[in-house]
Amino acid sequence: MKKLINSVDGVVTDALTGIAAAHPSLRVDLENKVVFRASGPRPGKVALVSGGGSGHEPLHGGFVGYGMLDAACPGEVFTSPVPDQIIEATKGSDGGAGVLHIVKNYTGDVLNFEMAAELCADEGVDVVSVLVNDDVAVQDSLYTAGRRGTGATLFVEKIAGALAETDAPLSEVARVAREVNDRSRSFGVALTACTVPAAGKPTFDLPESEIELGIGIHGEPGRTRTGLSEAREIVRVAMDAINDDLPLSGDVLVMVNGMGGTPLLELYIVYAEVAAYLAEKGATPVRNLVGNYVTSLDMQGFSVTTCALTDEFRALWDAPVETPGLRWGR
Amino acid sequence: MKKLINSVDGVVTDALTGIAAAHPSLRVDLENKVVFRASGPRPGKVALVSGGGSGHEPLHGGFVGYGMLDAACPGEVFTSPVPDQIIEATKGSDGGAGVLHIVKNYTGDVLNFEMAAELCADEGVDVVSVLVNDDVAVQDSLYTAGRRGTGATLFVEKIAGALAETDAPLSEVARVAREVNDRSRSFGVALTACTVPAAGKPTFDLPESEIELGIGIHGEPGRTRTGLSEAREIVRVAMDAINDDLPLSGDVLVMVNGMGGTPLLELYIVYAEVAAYLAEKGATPVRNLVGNYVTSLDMQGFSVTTCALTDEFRALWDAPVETPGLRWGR
Amino acid sequence: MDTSFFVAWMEEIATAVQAQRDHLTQLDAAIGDADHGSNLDRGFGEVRRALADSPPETPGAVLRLAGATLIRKVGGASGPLYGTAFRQMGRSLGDVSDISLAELSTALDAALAGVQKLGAAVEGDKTMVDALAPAVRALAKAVQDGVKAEDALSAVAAAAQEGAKATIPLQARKGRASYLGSRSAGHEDPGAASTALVLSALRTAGFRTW
Amino acid sequence: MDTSFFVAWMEEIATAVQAQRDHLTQLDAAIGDADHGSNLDRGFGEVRRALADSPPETPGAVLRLAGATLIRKVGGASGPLYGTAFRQMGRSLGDVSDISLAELSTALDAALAGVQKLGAAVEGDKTMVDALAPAVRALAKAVQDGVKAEDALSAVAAAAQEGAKATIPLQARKGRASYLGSRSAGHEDPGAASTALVLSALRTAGFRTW
Ligand SMILES: Nc1ncnc2c1ncn2[C@@H]1O[C@H](COP(=O)(O)OP(=O)(O)O)[C@@H](O)[C@H]1O
Ligand SMILES: Nc1ncnc2c1ncn2[C@@H]1O[C@H](COP(=O)(O)OP(=O)(O)O)[C@@H](O)[C@H]1O
Ligand SMILES: [Mg+2]
Ligand SMILES: [Mg+2]
Ligand SMILES: [Mg+2]
Ligand SMILES: [Mg+2]
Repeated sequence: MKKLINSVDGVVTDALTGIAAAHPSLRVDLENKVVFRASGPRPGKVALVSGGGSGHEPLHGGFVGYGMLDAACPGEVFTSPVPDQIIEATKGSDGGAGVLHIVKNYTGDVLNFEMAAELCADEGVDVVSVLVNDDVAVQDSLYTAGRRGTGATLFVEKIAGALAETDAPLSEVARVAREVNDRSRSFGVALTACTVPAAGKPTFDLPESEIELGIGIHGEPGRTRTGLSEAREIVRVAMDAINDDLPLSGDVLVMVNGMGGTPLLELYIVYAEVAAYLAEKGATPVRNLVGNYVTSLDMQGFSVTTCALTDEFRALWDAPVETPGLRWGR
Repeated sequence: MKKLINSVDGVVTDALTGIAAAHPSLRVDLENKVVFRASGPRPGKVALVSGGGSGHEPLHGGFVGYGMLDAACPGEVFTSPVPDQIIEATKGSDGGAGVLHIVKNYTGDVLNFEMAAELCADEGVDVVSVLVNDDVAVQDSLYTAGRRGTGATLFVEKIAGALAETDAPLSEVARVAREVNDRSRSFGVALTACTVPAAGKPTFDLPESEIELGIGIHGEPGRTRTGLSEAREIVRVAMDAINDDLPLSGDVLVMVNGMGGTPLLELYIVYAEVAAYLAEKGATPVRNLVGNYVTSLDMQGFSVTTCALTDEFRALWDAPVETPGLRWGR
Repeated sequence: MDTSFFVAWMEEIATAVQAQRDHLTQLDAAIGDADHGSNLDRGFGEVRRALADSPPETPGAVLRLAGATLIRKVGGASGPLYGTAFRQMGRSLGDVSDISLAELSTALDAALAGVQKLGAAVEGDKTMVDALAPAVRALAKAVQDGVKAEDALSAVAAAAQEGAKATIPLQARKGRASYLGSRSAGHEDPGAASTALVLSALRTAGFRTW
Repeated sequence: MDTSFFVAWMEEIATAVQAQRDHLTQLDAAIGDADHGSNLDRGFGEVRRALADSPPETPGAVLRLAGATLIRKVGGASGPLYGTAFRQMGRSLGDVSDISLAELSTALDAALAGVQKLGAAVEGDKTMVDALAPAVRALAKAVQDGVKAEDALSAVAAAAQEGAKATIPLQARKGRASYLGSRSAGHEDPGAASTALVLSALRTAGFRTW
């Protein structure tokens, strides 16, 4: 294993130390492992709290700041945070208007956030949870843990975050967050496995000419393994999966997300194919992101996330945001 | 070789197609392979043109836009652009106030930009060239091609670009660009080699427990090979090389740059060590960047670039910038 | 079974999990995200520390502290699930200072109920429940049959181990492995494997303290 | 040597470079950035196309078109350097339609001068100059000694090949390989290797057209 780390056990703390040093706009509680806005809670504003395993950077700590999250709690690598962290994040960011928990749909995330939410409610904090489950590679049935939350998390955080800045009430912020999730779909592809520091070797073996289709963001294998083909064909598989689930049309927000080890050069090649696919379906990518946003350590691969825009979403997407990972308008 | 591409020959054109589709603020001349601002030249404003081999994304195309470049010409992967491209970029962005060529010090870049500059001058365009050569791993002597231009290129483009927006004359923009270069130093480290698409396999073999010190940005081997150690120690080697060349003190702009395949999690761990090193030397990193900015395809590794800030630099650094790769203030 | 027995149990778990850490992580790599070994190793290491820092006075208190610590330190799916299991056991034992086999049986049943209430998994879903449920039945039967403690705990360990192995052919319907669909078959569930370790440690703790 | 000889030369270069493309790239991977083979293959492919599109009428025009095309299509260090070499040769040949060995010798000297003026490399710097310079000398000597064309071109090819091989032990002082310091020793310079191909093609073109 080749990694720029000091020790396997110190990975998350050392990275948080770096985040604290790099971003004066953030306050990092190293003991509880929570990333806050340095400005503290603003009375009357609904706070957005998210979190999950580490290894997905810039998600979530990189999305703390004006127009997005109020706090993020990073767990160990690929391990959801513990309730204590979430409680600290929730209480430390509550400005009296309540707190929205943005939870990716994984058993671990759901259980830990639920426990935290109950304990916060006991202490009088108004908490509403929104589940993100956009990954069309997983069937949402009795026979699975349900669809995973992946790229749409960023869309939910940005759009609901913008609404929260207007001092909208918790119920409204939660409604928009749920709507964004409902209108979003993702599909991911891996060219290589990633290496969890504590595991010391790649999570799975993937021969030189094979790829994994329908991966999540924890470096786990996907639904099926297939041969490596042209970017155009791989994109078609991903986009077909999305389009079969929620037909693409009208104005779309689309993200071509790198899994951490894929050069931007290749992500743009993927974006060109995504744009061509959308044009073929009569959909228009009026807003987009291309880059590393919701990663899986050093995995090579990409995911595509689409969101069927409404006028409300578009205005909120365009609203100013100032975080380490996403910034415009200020 | 595992890459998200359609064909080896089409890599640059396909990526430019994606850049054009993703960024309405840019106009991409696919035939000549030039990325322009969509808004076109602004009369009276000095234009900044840069370019180099592809494979370093977001450099340079991702830095075209308000406050930075007016045009970028990407060559083939790791191959400097040809004079024709540079000429198109220069003539197409000249607003009558002259054009600054920002050239990284590599034989190929220097020769091609020189040829282009001569031909542009013949046609009456006022061109001044600034050479970037910040890489302390290479000795600037008769026995080398001189120091390579690496991370400082971004600093030069940002700071000189901000000055150009104020309609400063070409001589002034060139002076600031040169000063930024003079006050900047870089050092790079590779954990793995990268794979040039046309070569089809990694440029060099690097055993599991070894790293390359003093690499450039073309995926070439470095000055020396050594054992993989803790991030703290690797950072010390890099920072010592910089500090020995230009002692670190006062207010510093610092970039921890990923080579393309390194997770942000690790870059933050590196940043924590860089910040600790600077504190030890009594220098203060008042501005910073952490992320993938000047990459080498899928290489794992990082580079550090420092710039001894002046008041002028700091104000220009803070000025608004709106490009795909760097954005704040608007 | 007194307080020292339950402390010994926790120590035996910590030792076993540490020794099997990489094995558990590799099981999780095959059908999950390669963190189960480090999750539990971190968790039971913290349990050991917590018990040393403020030694509880009753068996129930030992288990409640262990459960709370796991919830506070592990994260992931296994943190809340294991944490709940131990907390429910601890609650079931109350503040009695010497636990009978029958009381242990009731407590283990409470652990299973807690895990199932939280995670909604049934036997056959390829989770820790597949190791825990047969162990609960084995202990209940041993109590009913009046066998002696050593043999009862051996039966518990054997049942859990068998249950864990029996997850191999199954297709997962809960947890991360369910995302793999039919590809999850052919691999042992990491949580079932760790549950077998945890319950085998009960037997080892018996050897040590009796 | 008439126009068709020089067109044949360009074709032989294109064929040789295409065949040796991966080899040249691997030489460049060792001490450079792994693009020399694809750079030259792209360049001479374009030269072939340009010559087919608008066939020049004189030897000098062939070389000037080749040089301009290389400058326009290759990039990197080798584009301007090779482009200049051919352009200078073409200029030296003027518009004469049948070229003597002596005129070729003068032209090759002009190529070397052009490369050295542009790149400032001297012999021993581990660049294409190390293959080109001995070839220039070999041709001058052949002209002086009055040997026949075939043998003269064979001598040119041999000298270039020897020059290229002789770069192996050298430490680079120009171009990208110089960044490697002493690590550049022990590898053949890719540009010297390609220059040997280019000049060997001169001999092959002779075989083909004579
Ligand atoms: N709903 C559930 N009910 C019972 N056990 C579960 C459930 N979901 C997951 N598990 C158990 O948790 C184990 C995985 O734990 P771990 O790897 O630590 O967490 P994560 O899946 O969050 O990475 C699985 O092997 C399985 O036994
Ligand atoms: N200053 C120079 N003078 C002569 N030849 C040079 C010089 N610099 C580089 N070269 C030649 O160019 C070759 C490299 O060409 P190429 O790989 O195509 O370009 P780049 O180095 O820009 O990637 C070297 O092997 C060397 O022979
Ligand atoms: Mg996990
Ligand atoms: Mg090159
Ligand atoms: Mg796991
Ligand atoms: Mg090269």
